[in-house]
Amino acid sequence: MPFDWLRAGPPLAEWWDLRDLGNAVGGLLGWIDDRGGPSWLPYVVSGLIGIVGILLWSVFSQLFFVWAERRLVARIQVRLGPNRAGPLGLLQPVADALKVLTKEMITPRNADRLLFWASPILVMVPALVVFAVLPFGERMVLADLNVGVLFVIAIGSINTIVVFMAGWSSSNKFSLLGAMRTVAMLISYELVQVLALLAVVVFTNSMRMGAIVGWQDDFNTWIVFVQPLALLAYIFAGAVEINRTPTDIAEAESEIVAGYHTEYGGIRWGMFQLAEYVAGFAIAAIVVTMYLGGWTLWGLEEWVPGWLIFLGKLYGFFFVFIWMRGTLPRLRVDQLMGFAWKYLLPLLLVNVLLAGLEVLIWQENGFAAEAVLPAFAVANWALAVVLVVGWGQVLGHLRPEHRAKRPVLVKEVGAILYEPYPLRPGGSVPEA
Amino acid sequence: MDDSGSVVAFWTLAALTVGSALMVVAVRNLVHAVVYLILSFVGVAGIFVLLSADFLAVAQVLIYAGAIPVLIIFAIMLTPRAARDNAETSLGLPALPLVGALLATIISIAVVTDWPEATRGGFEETTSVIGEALLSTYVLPFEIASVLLLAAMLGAIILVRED
Amino acid sequence: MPTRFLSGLELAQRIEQKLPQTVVEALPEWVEVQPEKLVDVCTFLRDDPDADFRFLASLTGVDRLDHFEAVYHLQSFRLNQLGVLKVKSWDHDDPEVPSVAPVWPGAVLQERETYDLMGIRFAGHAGLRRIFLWEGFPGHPLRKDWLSMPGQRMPGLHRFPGEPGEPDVGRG
Amino acid sequence: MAMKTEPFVVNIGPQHPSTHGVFRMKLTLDGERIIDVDMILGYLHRSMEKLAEERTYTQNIPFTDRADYLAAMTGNLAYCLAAEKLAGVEVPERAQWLRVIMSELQRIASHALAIGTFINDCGAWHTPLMYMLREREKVLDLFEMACGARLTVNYMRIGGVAFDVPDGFVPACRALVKEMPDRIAEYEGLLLENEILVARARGVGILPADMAIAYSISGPMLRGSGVAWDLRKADPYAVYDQVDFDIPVGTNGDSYDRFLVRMEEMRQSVRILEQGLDALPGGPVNVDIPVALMPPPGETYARIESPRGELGFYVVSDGGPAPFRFHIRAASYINLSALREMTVGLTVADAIVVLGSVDIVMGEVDR
Repeated sequence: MPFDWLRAGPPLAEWWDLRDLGNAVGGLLGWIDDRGGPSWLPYVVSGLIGIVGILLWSVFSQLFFVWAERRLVARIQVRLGPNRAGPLGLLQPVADALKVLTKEMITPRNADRLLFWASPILVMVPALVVFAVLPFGERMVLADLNVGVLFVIAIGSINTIVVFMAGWSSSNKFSLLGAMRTVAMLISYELVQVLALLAVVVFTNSMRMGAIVGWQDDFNTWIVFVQPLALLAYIFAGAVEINRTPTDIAEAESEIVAGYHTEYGGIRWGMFQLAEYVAGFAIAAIVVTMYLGGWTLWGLEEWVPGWLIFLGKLYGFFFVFIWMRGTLPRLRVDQLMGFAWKYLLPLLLVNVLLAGLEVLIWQENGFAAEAVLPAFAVANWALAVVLVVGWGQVLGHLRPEHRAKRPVLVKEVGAILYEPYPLRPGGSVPEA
Repeated sequence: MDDSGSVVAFWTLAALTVGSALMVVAVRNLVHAVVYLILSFVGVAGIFVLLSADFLAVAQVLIYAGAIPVLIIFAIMLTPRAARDNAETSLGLPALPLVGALLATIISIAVVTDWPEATRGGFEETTSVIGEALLSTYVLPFEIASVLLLAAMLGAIILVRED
Repeated sequence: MPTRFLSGLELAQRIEQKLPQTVVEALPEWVEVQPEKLVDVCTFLRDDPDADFRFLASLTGVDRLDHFEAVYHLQSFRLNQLGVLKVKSWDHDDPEVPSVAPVWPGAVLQERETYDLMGIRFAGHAGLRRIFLWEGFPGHPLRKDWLSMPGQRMPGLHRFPGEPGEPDVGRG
Repeated sequence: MAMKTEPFVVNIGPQHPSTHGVFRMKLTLDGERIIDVDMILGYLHRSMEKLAEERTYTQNIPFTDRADYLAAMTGNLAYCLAAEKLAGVEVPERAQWLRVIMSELQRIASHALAIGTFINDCGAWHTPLMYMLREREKVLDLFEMACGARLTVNYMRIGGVAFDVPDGFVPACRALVKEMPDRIAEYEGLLLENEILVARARGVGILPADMAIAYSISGPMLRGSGVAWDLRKADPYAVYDQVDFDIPVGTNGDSYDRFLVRMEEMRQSVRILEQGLDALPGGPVNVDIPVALMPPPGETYARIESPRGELGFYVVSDGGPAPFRFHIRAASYINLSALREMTVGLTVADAIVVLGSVDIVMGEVDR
């Protein structure tokens, strides 16, 4: 039964206990129950509260982060950023939203009207639905599914189809290129995501998000300490899914203009932007839940509301995405695919094997967690470094002949210093 | 949950599944057909949820609604433009009796079979049960399937290799 | 050490030694060769170790009112010397000179430009199309007799090609 | 059995974020791989060469600003050299040095923008561009100080430069010279070893030396291909024979080498600036020439090393007050001739990188 968590688990605190907003909801539901309303009413009410809460939170977060990203990237880029609308430019997102809302929406003549119209709406669905299984606090979860981790991945894969629909229906070649790139990219990185999250599940022995946070709380260990490689891979796969540099292949501005949403304008374009931000929050929330301890912070959640800790971690992690966008150039499509298949996938397979072995050792011998987890952490961090560097060495990315050669400085003209390019095995050197 | 709720949900999902399955063969545009196919798969996933098979439902979304259409899309995009619509084909006539016979068989089985009623509630946890079953009782078919998939993958790679 | 300017007289001498009867006129500033021998001369100048003109620095045309000139500035990197070559076409209505694109691929774009603006046809150029102006533009504007477009239209785009009333030849 | 998709034609441009203006590339693609490139130019064609035939020699100087609008000083200089050669005008020493200083400042500004946009084309989200614009801005401030204009400076004159620089110019320029080496080192530290940049640009758009020469490529592209050729040394104009600097030469001829060469050239420009500021003599900055300068009949070809390569002016005089023929040998236009050779076989993303490494300025390409 999907809403059992409301009654099971730790006893409800008082409804005014803001350390967990689930208490207030629980109190409300109990009050409805006491009044003797129809039995389905609590379900509907709790579902509505969750949905409206997530929707409001994501929209306001997005508004704030549009401003924050612009200001932060501006600082990275030695600019000031928006500072005219309102104090510190805080009203800039509102102005932007008004502009986007009032702009004309153009439908290309040859567009597939149904899909063209439906995609901007559908694109919000996967981005928002992911939040249903993510615990904002101990009780603040809309539906703590048994298969939460798998659910997150499955919903992510729906995103592919929507993006393809948008790109295909626009009847624009840039859009189609962007759509095909997205499709190719996401099926590659879905595997990476699955393997990265699988390593976590092996440790926590549950796919329920609440249980994963509970595991990290019980052992006072964030998963990132024992699974650094998985987190690294997941960040990369997440960046691919939300189209941020260095992996914004699907909407590579300098190549295919805006990719799959080239033809969209006005609020339809705004929906894509909104969905991208919300998907970014979702990725950050998954990372926080799965790897960074969720709403717990080593006992601090007793004093500070857990949802504040969660949001703090989430926004802090989202900053990493902003930072990446501000600093890194973009990889090419085949390089990004190669990175998934040749680099991340073998490493993650090894990682999953190791995780399984470690859990087996731990459980078969009944070691104490305090002794065994630090040992695993040290071993896994060392192994992660060795694997990342070693595999890079094997694939030839670190060999000196592939490094840049500084230009030769000459004083006399007329000489020809050309050397044919050293062919790298499996590299992308064309025959000139 | 109320029985009535389950019944309403079942019929809605069934209508969604069958209706979009019909649209898959009815629409002329192949990409539209793929979109309807996804809808149909999502409907099936919903029915799995009703049967409290949560793992199967999510796997259905992941594989059938997320991954299989991508393969179909690739197939459509890689074929020349001429074949991108669901054109009339001369194979329609021979297919008709075949489909009719199949339909008759299914209907007769559905009518004739004495369907047992479920006597217990839903499973508490399906994932670990499925996992254990796959790696103990059904380990042979599981391994055979994985070897088959590996062989198919290798075959595909060899087919498209240029050298 | 500045670039040595290989005078036309010296250049003419050198060309005459190898390919007699090709030089039409030689001045200190340039040397003029016969159009039909142009490709031979250019190939020779490119491959001759003493000339070593492997780099076509500039190619352009001049409308001399009664004839057209194509001017080639040739540069050697190894010897650091510069020479000027000219060919003339006396057919002012339809000037034609051979293309040097087979000798220097760098001439491809410059010949297209000269053809587009000056109207000199370069025989043997594989893709001699307009480059700055669109196909169907009346006349070649750098010619001295190009004062306005035919039909009293002044230069400039009043309409875009392909619109009703315009020849339907767009930019490719 | 090779899988072949339908050829697919994509127009990159004329309105596209990374065609640096109104350049249009017609790419024929097989999947994402380029099987043919056609370029379509002329969207910015202003018929400068025809217009120049109707104006006096002095009136033509502003055209040279607007040809290569990102390197107006060098455009001015090349044209003035041509006119001076034709009319036999001697330029005073101070003006010569000022010309060198201005050209090198312009080279820094132009290369900074070229590097910034190149990395933008590699997919960076404007960050390097913004830093590079900051450096360019300082140079433009110096231009503003010298002549009141920032972009289309119209500073050089036949027989010298338009005005002497104000008193504050030399200290301000010295401050820039003092600051620039650190800045360049900082940017090199940030960019040169960037793994993604190396992966994107190295081995992409290779142009071997012999091909570069055959295709009349010049400037940083030619040097990137391993040909040690710089007109400042090969055929010194102004007072370049009195300054000491090195020519950076790449060895592989890929996009990355062109980027490295530009980076190093900025540093060498700073060296030249240093020497120029030390050597700047006093005296007049221009000579009087007639309002309607009428050079004797003849023709001349003057060329300089502009930031984009060999910028040549072929000017024919018939003894009248206006040039009889005025031809600009536009470096970035001719550098485009090897575009097809460099991009066929690569992907769309690479084509953008290659185009960025060519560093075209549409004002100069289309004229």
